[in-house]
Amino acid sequence: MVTYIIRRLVGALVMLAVVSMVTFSIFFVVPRLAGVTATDFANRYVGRAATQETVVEVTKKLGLDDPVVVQYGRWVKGIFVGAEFDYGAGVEHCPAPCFGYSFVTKKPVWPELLDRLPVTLSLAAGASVIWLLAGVSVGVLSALKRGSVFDRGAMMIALSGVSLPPFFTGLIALSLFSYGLRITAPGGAYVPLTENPVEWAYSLILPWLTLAFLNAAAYARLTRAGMLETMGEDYIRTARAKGLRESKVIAKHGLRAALTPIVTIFGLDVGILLGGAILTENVFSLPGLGKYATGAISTQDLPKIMGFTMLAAFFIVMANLVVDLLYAVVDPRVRLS
Amino acid sequence: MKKRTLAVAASGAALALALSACGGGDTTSEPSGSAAAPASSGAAGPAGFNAGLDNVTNPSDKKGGVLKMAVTEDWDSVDPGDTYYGMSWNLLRIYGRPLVTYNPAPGAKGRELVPDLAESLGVASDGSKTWTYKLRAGLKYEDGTAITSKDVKYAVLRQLDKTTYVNGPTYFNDWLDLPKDFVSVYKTPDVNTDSAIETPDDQTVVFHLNKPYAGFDNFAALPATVPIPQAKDTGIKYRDHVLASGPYKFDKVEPGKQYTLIRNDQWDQATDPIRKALPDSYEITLGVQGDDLDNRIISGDLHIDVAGSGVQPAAIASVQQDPELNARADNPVTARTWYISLNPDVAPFDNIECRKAVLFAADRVSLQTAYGGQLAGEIATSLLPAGIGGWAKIDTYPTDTGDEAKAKAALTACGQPNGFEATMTFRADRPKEQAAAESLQQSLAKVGIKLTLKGFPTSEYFPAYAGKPSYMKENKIGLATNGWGADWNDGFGFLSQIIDSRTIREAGNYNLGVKDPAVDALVDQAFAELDTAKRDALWGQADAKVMEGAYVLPAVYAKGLLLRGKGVTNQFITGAFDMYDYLALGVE
Amino acid sequence: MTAPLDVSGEETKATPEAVVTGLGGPKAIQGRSLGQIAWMRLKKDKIALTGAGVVIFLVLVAIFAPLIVGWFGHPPNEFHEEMIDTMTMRPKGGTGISGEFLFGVEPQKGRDLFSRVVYGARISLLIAFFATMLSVLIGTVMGVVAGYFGGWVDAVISRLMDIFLAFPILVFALALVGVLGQFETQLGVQGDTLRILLLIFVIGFFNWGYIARIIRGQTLSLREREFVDAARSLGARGPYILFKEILPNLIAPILIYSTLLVPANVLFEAALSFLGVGIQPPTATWGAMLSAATKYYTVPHFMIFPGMAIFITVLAFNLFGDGLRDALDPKSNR
Amino acid sequence: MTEHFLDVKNLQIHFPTDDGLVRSVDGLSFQLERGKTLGIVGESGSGKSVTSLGILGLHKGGRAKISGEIWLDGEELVSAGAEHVRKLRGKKMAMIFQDPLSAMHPYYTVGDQIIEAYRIHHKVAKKVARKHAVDLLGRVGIPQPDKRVDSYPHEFSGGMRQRAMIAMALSCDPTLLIADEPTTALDVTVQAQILDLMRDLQRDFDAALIIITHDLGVVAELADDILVMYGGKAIEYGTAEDIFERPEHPYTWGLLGSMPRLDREPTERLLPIKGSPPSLINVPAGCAFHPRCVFEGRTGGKANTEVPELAETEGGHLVRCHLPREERRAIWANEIKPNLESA
Repeated sequence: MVTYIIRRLVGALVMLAVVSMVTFSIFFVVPRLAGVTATDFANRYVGRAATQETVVEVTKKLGLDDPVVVQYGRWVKGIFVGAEFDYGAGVEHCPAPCFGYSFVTKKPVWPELLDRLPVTLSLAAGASVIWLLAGVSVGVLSALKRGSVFDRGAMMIALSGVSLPPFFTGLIALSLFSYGLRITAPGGAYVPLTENPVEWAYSLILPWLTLAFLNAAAYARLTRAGMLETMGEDYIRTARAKGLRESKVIAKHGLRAALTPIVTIFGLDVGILLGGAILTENVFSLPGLGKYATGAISTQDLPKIMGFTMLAAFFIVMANLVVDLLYAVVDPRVRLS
Repeated sequence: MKKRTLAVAASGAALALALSACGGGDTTSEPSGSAAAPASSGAAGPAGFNAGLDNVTNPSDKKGGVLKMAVTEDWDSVDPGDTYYGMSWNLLRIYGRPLVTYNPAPGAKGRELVPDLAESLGVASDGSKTWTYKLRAGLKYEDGTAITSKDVKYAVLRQLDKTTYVNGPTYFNDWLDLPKDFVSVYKTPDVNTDSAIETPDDQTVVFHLNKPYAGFDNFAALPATVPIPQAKDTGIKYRDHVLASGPYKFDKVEPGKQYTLIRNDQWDQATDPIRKALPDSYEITLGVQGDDLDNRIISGDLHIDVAGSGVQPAAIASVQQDPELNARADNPVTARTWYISLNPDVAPFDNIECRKAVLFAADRVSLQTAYGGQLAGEIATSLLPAGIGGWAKIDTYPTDTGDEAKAKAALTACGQPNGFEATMTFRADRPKEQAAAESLQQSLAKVGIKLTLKGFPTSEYFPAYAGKPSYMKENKIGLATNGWGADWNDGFGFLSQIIDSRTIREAGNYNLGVKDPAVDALVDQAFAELDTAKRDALWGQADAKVMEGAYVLPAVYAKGLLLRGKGVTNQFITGAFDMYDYLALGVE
Repeated sequence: MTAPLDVSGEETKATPEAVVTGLGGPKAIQGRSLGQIAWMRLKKDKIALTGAGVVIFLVLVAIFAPLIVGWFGHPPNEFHEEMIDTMTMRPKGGTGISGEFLFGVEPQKGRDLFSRVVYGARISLLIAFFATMLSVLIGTVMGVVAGYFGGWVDAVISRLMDIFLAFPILVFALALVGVLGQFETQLGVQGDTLRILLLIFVIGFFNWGYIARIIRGQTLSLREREFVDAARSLGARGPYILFKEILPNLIAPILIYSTLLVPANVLFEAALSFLGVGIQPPTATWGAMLSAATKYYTVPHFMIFPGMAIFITVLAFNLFGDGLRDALDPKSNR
Repeated sequence: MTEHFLDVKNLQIHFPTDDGLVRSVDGLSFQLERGKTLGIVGESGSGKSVTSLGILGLHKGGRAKISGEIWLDGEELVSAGAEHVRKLRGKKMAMIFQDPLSAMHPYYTVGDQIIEAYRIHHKVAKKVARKHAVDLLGRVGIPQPDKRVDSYPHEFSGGMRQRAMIAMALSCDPTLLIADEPTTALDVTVQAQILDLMRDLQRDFDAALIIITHDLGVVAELADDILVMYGGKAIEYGTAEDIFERPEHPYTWGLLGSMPRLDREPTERLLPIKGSPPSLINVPAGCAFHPRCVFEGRTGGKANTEVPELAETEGGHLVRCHLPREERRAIWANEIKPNLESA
């Protein structure tokens, strides 16, 4: 077990390293192949009134004229041992993990990421609880009442749900509930949980529901399929043959097996979500990681993009690991090796 | 140069981050020295649509209350040495005092310069190459230490370091008579800089220019002259704690989220004839979604949209339909022009007739609609907006919805009677510019000019595409949407950077690429002219010359639809920033 | 669709072949090919057929967009300021819906929404189809190679899939479109063509992992199946087994997942367009129309028509894909 | 009321489906006493498993239509409430399933599953139930039962799993035990062990045992009575001796011919039954077996028009066939039996 975890952690680290290299290449190497020079890069990060000399100096200051390998090495070093940043009146030490300073705002990236994380966390937490509960219960009911009006209706809605992009449902919801009826918070109205839990929930209810609707629909379909498959298993028949109450057959024997893959998918989905719900955050103007990422891309703020990518990839890799460990706990047939 | 405004930020949809580049300008008229007292008290001022343009609305002297402001995105910096947003220049005066500032008064009066930190406007000598200011007595920072002329000098020198303070304007870099070996206050702290700025005593600061400029008070009004004591300078991190010299100081600084300013008890009303400092505090919320912001101003939850660029499209309709709201709205014309530049380096725009064909064929009404309609802009006929010194009505190409006959004639003269193909670029994340490009594509098609449209993100637009002449030439991009606003109200502030061929940059270029010796000559003449009236006239001539050459298709002079806050007193549009003046405001 | 009989299904498992292996007596049920059986099942599935009908309709709309717009609309990029109230920038009369403008007009520009929605189908379907083909191509090759050869080949490809799954995909697609857009001179294409190619590449490129996984799994199990063993024992060589024995058996899963990948790609393209990196204006795309509509939330028809277009397209493909899966693979109880 | 311990009368179990009505069990009757064993034999789809599920009330709930009577120890089950039948399940009647790997829940230990079965019907502490489980495991011949009780099904070998399955079925001392293909998933040597075990246990428990199988070989050793099913109906019913020594139905002959025997190669079949079992939706008109019947021609054209009656041929031996009794006996004696023996 311990060796397994260690091996997986090493694997995760390698994975993150590869992700970072690929990301770095895409932003630092690929444009060069297209003929973008170091000063062209720097041009994005100088003021509107910059002279050519300023651009050259900024190029040097940001280290954009160094070979890409050196730049990458510096970036990696920053993560493990920290980095120095010249803020004009002196040099500041940016402690590890230092994901560099924004080229545009000159602020260290790591604290900004940590600052955005609670928003995305809040969004993910609320939405995932809603979609898990809603999706699983609808899926189970549908499976148990297979072919009924409820089943057909629920599955039609679920299929519609997975066919509706969140930027459409979100817009309609905002337009209807926030601006039309004025019963929900408008876009961008995020209140931290620590500040006021009630307003936190109020400000997030619409994004939660929008995000949850999409996923609940998918989960309802998955759960129904899994439940149908499980309830047709021989061991369910065995449980019934023992004289077990049907409710217990479903809860103890059916659900446990049907939900195992759902939990796996759920873990991975939450992992991906923690890296930012880009569409939902953009539709609702939530200052989370997803919005941070789109902002970083639109300003071509490379350190921010790198930092974000690494954090998002970290969540995904970790979610994978957690899910695999969890699976081994839930399903005794799985052996970790 | 030009100052930025916050673009009308999208509801968060487009990738487009909002901080816009182009221009919100401001204009001023003659820098006369009247230190007019603002806001009269007593009588209830006028109300109704546009009441705030020329009047102080809801005048009152009542002190106290919290003024609630909000903005869709954070701006570049609250550091006076590192900011280039009009709203920031307007706002920072509540916590920082430049040598000179704009008179807090409605309309054109708001463009007048009045002494602030200084006792009087600048005293010129040496043929306007030397400018002397004397500081008022008894000035103090929020920590109680005295403000000296050395702090002003340090503040101005400090922001010359454009690798650290990338955002601000470069007027002082370009005009001060700096010693050759001076690099920055950080890298060369020991170099004697007296050739540029002298501080003979703690009250006096003397600027030496490398060429004469009669309008130097416009420089002195820049945020760069807000004093910063060297001991408190923390470089780029100074933005986290700006030392207040004005009536308010920062209480909470949470970049991207919130700024709170409270009264600075070291500020002395006796040293400050222009500020009334009515509210007890300012609360500025950042990152509020645009439509939400409008709705909260409508409902009274918020008082002011700091950006001052106008409400979102949704609210425009509400203002039209709701008489009560309509009475709270102002629709000022700003000193900013939206236009489409025609690149004379790219065939067939190297031929003036082909350029003319575009100007004749363009449907100006459609362009106006593209830029947001009557409430968002007046149809422009030249570069210089009204309100800038030297402005004269020029209508070289009188068309309304396009003059096909004249356009066709021009095409024939150009040797392209059946039209031609051309590429046009625009900022993809700016819906209005996109609409303008699409509109032009439609109207030019009528005379056979086929436009291919190419959008680029704002962050790349000037650094890598439209502002990179070599790119434009290589890729044969003949047209580009653009916008420009002045930092202050003279032709220098507006035109020099965009029509003077010697200011063309390799990248990050805003210059139209006119490259007409006659235009350059007019610019030189204007620089050298010490008489304001004559100087303005020269800039007017330069404007006309550019229009004659058909280098640019002016679209609109921008207008903003602004809403006055509920329960806000002394609210009016200042001609200096074409938005509400942030110094005079109070809360009922 | 329900499987014919649950109980007898269980009994089938109970039956060893020893007793009942018939050689196909005269009155035994005739042997039908998988395709025939699937078609029979599909014919009975009204919902899937409706989905297929809508899909065909949409494809026709996309192909004949110029004709349709010629009959019922205006050129999609033509401004109609006369339809707009120049003060509020709203369509006159709220939506501008009339016999002339079936879906009304856009605020501000007054362009014909009907025409733009119709033309939007072209971009949407074109990109979704080709991106799907690309994903399926890469995914099948990778999956078959990994599953068939196993060993280190499998390890490498599986790792690659893991890495692909570890990227924040949407952000990457966003960034990649921007970065690759700089290659316009090298690629020698520009405008819509460049963008369409770019989007097909980016969307297709990021989606192969899922299909590769499925194909790999199928190949692995096929490889162990008797008929492959049989072929091998008869001396069949690798390529023969691969092309004659394994690939034909992969057609069903490939078909199912292609059909289900198309709607996913429609959504992906719409998301990219919504975030501003799709096809450039003035070319109409549904995602970009929705993006523009965000600023006009008080003009609901502006968001509803493109939104519904996305919804109907995706739903139709999903319905058809679900039906196809049920028909080809009745054991899946979805 | 009935004097038999188990008395099934005219049992019908029909499933309505999209494609039509599936008559899985169509008018089946049989009886069984405690201590006796009935073998139900037939191919897949003959309705034998549905029958057993029907007795237990496990025939897929609401959608199936069940009629007829099932008397167990003086109680009628078809008309009894579902809750009542549930309480009988596991306690009075228990079932051993075919594939113990899939029939046991993979997530719970063997012990837990036995404990659960016991505690459904006995309100005892978990410890007590556990002790019981260990005892049972020991009794079915699992070594080190106190340790193996905590193992998961996948950790058992096939034979051990089936033993555990049996232990689970026996946990509440059932009086009716139904074993559905109890040995099919096992290899030959283990099959014999399991059959021995079942025989021993049946004796100990004095239970009525139904063994459902496609393999006459299995019931040859165990069964007192044998019921041969085809197309949802009984086609031959009699004592083991009747069936093995005097079979009268062509289908039974086919089954006997395909019985694996130690002296033959397993793949070799003497009397192959051509074709495949009938669709239960479109049951062939007349005798359901006639499309596959070698002797169809000798029925005088009745085979595909009339459904033959299940008629007594001699001393409780019932046969459903159009062939005249004498002809059947003649065919058996002259054409089939010698063939089987010579092989």
